[in-house]
Amino acid sequence: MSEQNTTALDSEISTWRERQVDAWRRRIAFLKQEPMGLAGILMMSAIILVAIFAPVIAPYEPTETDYGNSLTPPNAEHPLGTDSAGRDIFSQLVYGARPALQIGLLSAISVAFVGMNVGLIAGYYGGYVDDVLMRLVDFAYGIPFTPFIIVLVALWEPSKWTIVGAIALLLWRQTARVVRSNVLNLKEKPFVKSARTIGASDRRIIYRHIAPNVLPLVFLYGSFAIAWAILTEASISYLGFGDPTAVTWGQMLQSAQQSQALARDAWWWFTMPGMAIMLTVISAFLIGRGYEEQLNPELQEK
Amino acid sequence: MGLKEFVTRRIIQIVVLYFAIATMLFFLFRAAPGDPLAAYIGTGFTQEQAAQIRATFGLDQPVHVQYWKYMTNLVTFNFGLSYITGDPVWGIIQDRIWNTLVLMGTSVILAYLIGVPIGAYLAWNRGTKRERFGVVFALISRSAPVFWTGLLGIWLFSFKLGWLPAGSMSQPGVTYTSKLAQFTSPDFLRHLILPALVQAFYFYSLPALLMRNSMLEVMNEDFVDFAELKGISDFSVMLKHAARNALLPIVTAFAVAAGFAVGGSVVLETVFAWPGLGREMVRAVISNDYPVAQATFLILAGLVLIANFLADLAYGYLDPRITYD
Amino acid sequence: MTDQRSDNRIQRRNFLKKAGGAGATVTLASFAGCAGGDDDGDGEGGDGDTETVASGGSETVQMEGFKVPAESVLPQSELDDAQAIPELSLIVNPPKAQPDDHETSMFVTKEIAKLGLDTTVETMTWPAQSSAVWDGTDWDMTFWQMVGRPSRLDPDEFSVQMGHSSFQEGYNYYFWEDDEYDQKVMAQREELDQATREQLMKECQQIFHDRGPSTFLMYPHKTIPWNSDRWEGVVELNGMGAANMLTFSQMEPMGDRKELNIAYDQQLQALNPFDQSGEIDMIQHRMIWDRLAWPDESALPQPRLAEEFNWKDETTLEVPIKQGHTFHDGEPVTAEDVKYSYDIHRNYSTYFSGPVEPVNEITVVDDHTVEFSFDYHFAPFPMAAMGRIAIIPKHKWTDIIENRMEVENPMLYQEDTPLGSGPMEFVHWRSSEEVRLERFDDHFDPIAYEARNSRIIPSVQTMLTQLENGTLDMLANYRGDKDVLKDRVEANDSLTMASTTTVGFKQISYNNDRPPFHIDGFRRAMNHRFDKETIVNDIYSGWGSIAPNTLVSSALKNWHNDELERYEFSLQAAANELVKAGFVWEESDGMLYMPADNTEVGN
Amino acid sequence: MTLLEVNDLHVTYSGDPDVEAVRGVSFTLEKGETLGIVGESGCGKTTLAQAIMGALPDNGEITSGEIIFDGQDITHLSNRERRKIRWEKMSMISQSAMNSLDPVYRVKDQIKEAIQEHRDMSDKECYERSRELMELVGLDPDRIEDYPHQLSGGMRQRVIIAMSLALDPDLIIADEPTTALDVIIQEQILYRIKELQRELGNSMVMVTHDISVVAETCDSMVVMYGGELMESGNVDEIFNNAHHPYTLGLQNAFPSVEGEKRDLTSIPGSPPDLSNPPSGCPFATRCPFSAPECEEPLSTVEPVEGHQVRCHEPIPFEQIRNRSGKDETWLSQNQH
Repeated sequence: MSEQNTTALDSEISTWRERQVDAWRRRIAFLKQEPMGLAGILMMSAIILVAIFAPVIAPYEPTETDYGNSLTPPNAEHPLGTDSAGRDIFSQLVYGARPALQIGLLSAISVAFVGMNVGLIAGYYGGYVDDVLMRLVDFAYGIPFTPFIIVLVALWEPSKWTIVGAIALLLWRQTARVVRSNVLNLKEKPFVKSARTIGASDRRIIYRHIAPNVLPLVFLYGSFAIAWAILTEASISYLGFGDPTAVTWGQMLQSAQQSQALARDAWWWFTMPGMAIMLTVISAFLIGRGYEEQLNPELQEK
Repeated sequence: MGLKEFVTRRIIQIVVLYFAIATMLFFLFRAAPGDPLAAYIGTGFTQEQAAQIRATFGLDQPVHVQYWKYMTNLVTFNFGLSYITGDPVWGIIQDRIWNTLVLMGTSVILAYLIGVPIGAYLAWNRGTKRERFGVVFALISRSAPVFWTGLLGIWLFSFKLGWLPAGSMSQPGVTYTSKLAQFTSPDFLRHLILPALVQAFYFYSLPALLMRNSMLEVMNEDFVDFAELKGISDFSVMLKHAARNALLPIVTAFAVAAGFAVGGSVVLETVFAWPGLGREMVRAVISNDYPVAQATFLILAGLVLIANFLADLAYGYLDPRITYD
Repeated sequence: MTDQRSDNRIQRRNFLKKAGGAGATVTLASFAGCAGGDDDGDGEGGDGDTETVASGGSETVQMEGFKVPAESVLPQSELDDAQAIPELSLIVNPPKAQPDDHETSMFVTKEIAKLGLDTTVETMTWPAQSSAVWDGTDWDMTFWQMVGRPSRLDPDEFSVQMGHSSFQEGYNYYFWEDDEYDQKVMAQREELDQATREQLMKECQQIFHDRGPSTFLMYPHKTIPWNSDRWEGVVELNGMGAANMLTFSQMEPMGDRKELNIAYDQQLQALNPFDQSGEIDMIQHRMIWDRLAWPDESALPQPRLAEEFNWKDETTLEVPIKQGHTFHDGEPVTAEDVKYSYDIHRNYSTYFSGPVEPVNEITVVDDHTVEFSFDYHFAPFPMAAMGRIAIIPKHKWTDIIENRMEVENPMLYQEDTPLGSGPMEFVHWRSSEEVRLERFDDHFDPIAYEARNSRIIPSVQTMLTQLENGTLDMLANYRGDKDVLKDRVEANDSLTMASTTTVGFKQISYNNDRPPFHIDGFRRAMNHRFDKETIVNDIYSGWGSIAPNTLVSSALKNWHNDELERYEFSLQAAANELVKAGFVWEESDGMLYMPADNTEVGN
Repeated sequence: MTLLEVNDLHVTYSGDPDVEAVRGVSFTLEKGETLGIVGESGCGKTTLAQAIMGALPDNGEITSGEIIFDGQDITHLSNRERRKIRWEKMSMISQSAMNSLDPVYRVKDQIKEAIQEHRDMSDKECYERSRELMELVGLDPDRIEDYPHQLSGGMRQRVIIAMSLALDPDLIIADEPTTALDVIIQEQILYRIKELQRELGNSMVMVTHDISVVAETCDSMVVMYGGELMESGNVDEIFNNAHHPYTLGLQNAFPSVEGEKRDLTSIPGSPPDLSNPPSGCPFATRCPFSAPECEEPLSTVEPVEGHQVRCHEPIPFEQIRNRSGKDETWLSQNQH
């Protein structure tokens, strides 16, 4: 690279970086005045904090059994009551945040990564590449989601990684399809044509020029993937395919249902994990929703 | 390309996808550890008796022969024999399809009947407090796990209040002449209310939010303003022009909703002891009855594929601009 | 027939170890921390240290939790590799299928490790476990369970098939062998006199108990709640529980409700006369098809379709059958049908081929008399065969076998409307929903109620609610929480409940052909590492009675050997057994080593 | 007989800040006559047209003044009354007529909808009427079976025109009907409108920024700037005897299709910010002849009967007309 090019390149990079920084700043600024998105971010960060500082927050070990006071309703000692083995519900909820977020975030990242790349490549190259990838998407769409997870968990090991793996295998389909249609019209835009005329490589065009415009969309579907992953973990555990040694909200619900919490009027045991799941899932949806408003001008306040 | 070519092309595509999924399943289950027939053979038989029974299940042939036989059988809806009972799988799951279809169908249609008007209402009240509350409530309804709401529903409406039955499809001892008679009997409908409502409550947010977004986009269109200029009442402008156009993307979403509903049957049917494909699949997977698990999975996948196809067809019918290219 | 049916009860008791030995309440039999962890020495609950150290007076060495004589502790240099004990694995089904078994395995392996062993729990689905344990030999310990069946009300089946060395290919999968046991268990089979037969049976149990080829945990309870306002005449059959054939043939409706609604949480597998697999099939099976004999309350065979049965001589049994009895389609039941019903099990490999194996010839004496002739006097035949084999209509099945059956085994053929001569007729079977049978009015011993609806309800909670609101009359198996059931039954005076010990059992068996399990002393030490109170009362929440090491359940009062003195749950006692057997411990890491002269099977 | 009378109309868009798009406009329209409203974009002409039609956007509102249509005060009509006169008595061809047709309905259904909303004509009659209207606007009658996406922009424009004539309304408001089309189609459409107007005798309000369109199609005209009326009167009178500098400037800026060839000079500067409108003449900032008194509020002058001008006449109109013909008058403007 001759001297002259590098400086051009550097300037390009710096401008690109500035563009990114200010793009993100704009997004954050926008989210600030978009109440739903803001609420979502606050809730999600609160949950992340709880997950990180779980040992500090939780008064007891989540698996610490204490048969003396099993099934006690919420009281001073146990803010959210205890379950049939005398374990503190609040501590379990706090520790449960970790696997929930791990599954959620990992699924979101994998869905976003796979979906975006498939969408970008299919949309950009078109032709038979596009056909092959889109048939793959149709194949993925043809597979019913929860049954697929159950079969995988039954054949592999019942652990959160299996759930993340299964989600990564299937849920990218929506992102891919949306990104592809977006790339199709981005491809026609002048800035892409001009990039091609100055001899930029395909890879550069895709990842330097097109990708940033697609990132908000990917972020949106990533947030939906978080919600979906957490819900799936809960359902899988309920059906008895969860990993019993793990302390997750889904597993709490499963043992609550199994020990007939509702029949013994231990309402706190059954409702609290459900609430925790709902809170996390809503915050993911709200972030996604707040984002969607920003993405889609028609939705602006008229 | 006319409607005929589009339909044939899509049907071929569905058949190819169906067999592709079948192939995936075939090798997926073969990868499972252990002797699949153990559940059936158990300890009562000597070695050569066990071998003879394995032969009846066709498990002694090499894999590619098994695969070919499996695929050719699929065409005649012969899904082999259950490893637990030895009965033909098709016999077991045949009427289950109807039970799943009725439940899933009612819940998704209910979700749309509730969701679409709410979506239109939200769009029409853009910017008001009610609209914001409506959107947030829709998100809340979608973030509670279906089985959790289902169990709470049973606890409240069946255990505590005793209004509705706690699951299953009929009262003990009732005999029906035909499936249709069963599905229209009051007893069945009473059993259908709770599961259908729980699923509809979970799903209504999909059409509602989609309708809101697409209505907002349509309401910005010039032909909506023009219709008002023609002196047509606000209500019929909203209905005939705005909603009609806004419905288009909702129809394709029907396929996505149907897909997730069919998938979700696994959970919903287990909670409500509904003798459908979903519950049969969970039982089969837990008791390692692979042929039944495979067959139920395939039928669920088939239903999803058909739902996608119908949605595309409906979209083409609703939107004249589509030329099936 | 399989006994380790992966029972799809998704029940799970989340019972994990309690850190440290802090004050445990009375109900909790506290158990020590994990092997490597902060072991609090002798302070453990059950592990009393009163056990004297088997050391013959020389000074002792304090190991972790037990004492051993100094000469049993050697430096690494004096131990050769052959003596080393590899990691011992315990196979169990995954928690989703058998949560309590998995829980118990985790608990037990930690206890065994305290002797200086490496232990691990290996989860396998039932198919994987059965092919590993049943067909293979590459395993150390395995969790196993056998379910109570009417045929097992006679201890012969378990004692012989799981005890006799010749059955090592079949039920005796843990390769247990003892000549004296073999001789005595076969002797009891041919013993005519009941008292001597019982004595022989008890001696076998003593041998089995002393050599401890496996450790028995419990005989599960069968708890049956029912609506006693509406139904009377329920028989609590020892070893089977209240939901048994006698109950369903003798119970009577008191009010106007003439239909019995009974709930199961298991699928009905099949309604085939030659196959009797799941629990729910057993009852329907016996209602639709008659048997020649029928067990009474003390589990001894009484005549049923047979007028009577008497041994004409050592090896021939004459069986006259009731006259004028017809199948549900009106065709008469003849001796031809009886012969045909038994010959099928001799021509094809079915569920009942075993019990008819000793029969060499069945002759039709006249229209209503049949004669069985045997190779040797087979005492259990009335119970094992006549009480189980279904009498089927020859006119229907000859046609089925000749041209309807695509598969070469009648066991796999499912009739659309199963035809028998039993007290109830088949109406409909909506799989995973309901089976309905209606009374066959002109049966020789008609039942008092008009129909029976067997409902399949997976949710324990739904079952309970429907029992309380009257939709259901009886729960055939209840796997929910025992205290919840007790409260509900007490709170509702129209409900009563019976909890009975069954003949089935849960056990952990050792591969007797694999070092170090080939040494009796090692197996006995193993038996000392089971805290059965905690396992049965807490992990299985009291759903069974604690079992001494014998195949014969305490439910069979006259057969069960009461003098068996249970293995005490004590680390010291286990250590003493090992010392006596010549085991040694390595000085530095405290790991257990086999005796130098006994590291191979057979020497 | 006057069909439409607008007296001192004020229209404000509420927002942050509020914008008064129309600031006191008055004019009258006789029956059968065509009035042209001309001015740069942002001068309030479209707002005026929408106000008359009662089709102001949500945040637009008539703050004062009145509109009398066929003797009836229609300034603040209730929604229901407004709907009665819409299309029946007063129809509109909007600038975005091209996508005013609902894509999912056939042309014939959309015309029928308009007709049957106000008249109980049977489907058969509507079908005939529709075909008749298509011929009227020079389209092949069979095309009423088509969907909008099957028609070109120009054809869709003509369908809207046909629709606007469907109920033979007294007044047709055409808001920039041809701006979005290319010149040739524009010419055909205008010619067609002119012919129809003459044939059917409906009166029409033609809103445009192109003064030559007014010259060809209108009888009287109104020149608007900055939300206010600059000059109004008979078209020939104003073309030949324009007094207001802005009107003169406009005439220079547009090529006349018939007139002799000359190069164009545009009026420098840009329209005023109507959120804080100037006190005096809105055109003062850009008027080459502006003088201090132009800051005073304007009053209406009527040099010739029926020809009104709102200008302080800093220098006699004669001189204004002569000097505005030369380019340097406008160009010199930029120096100071």
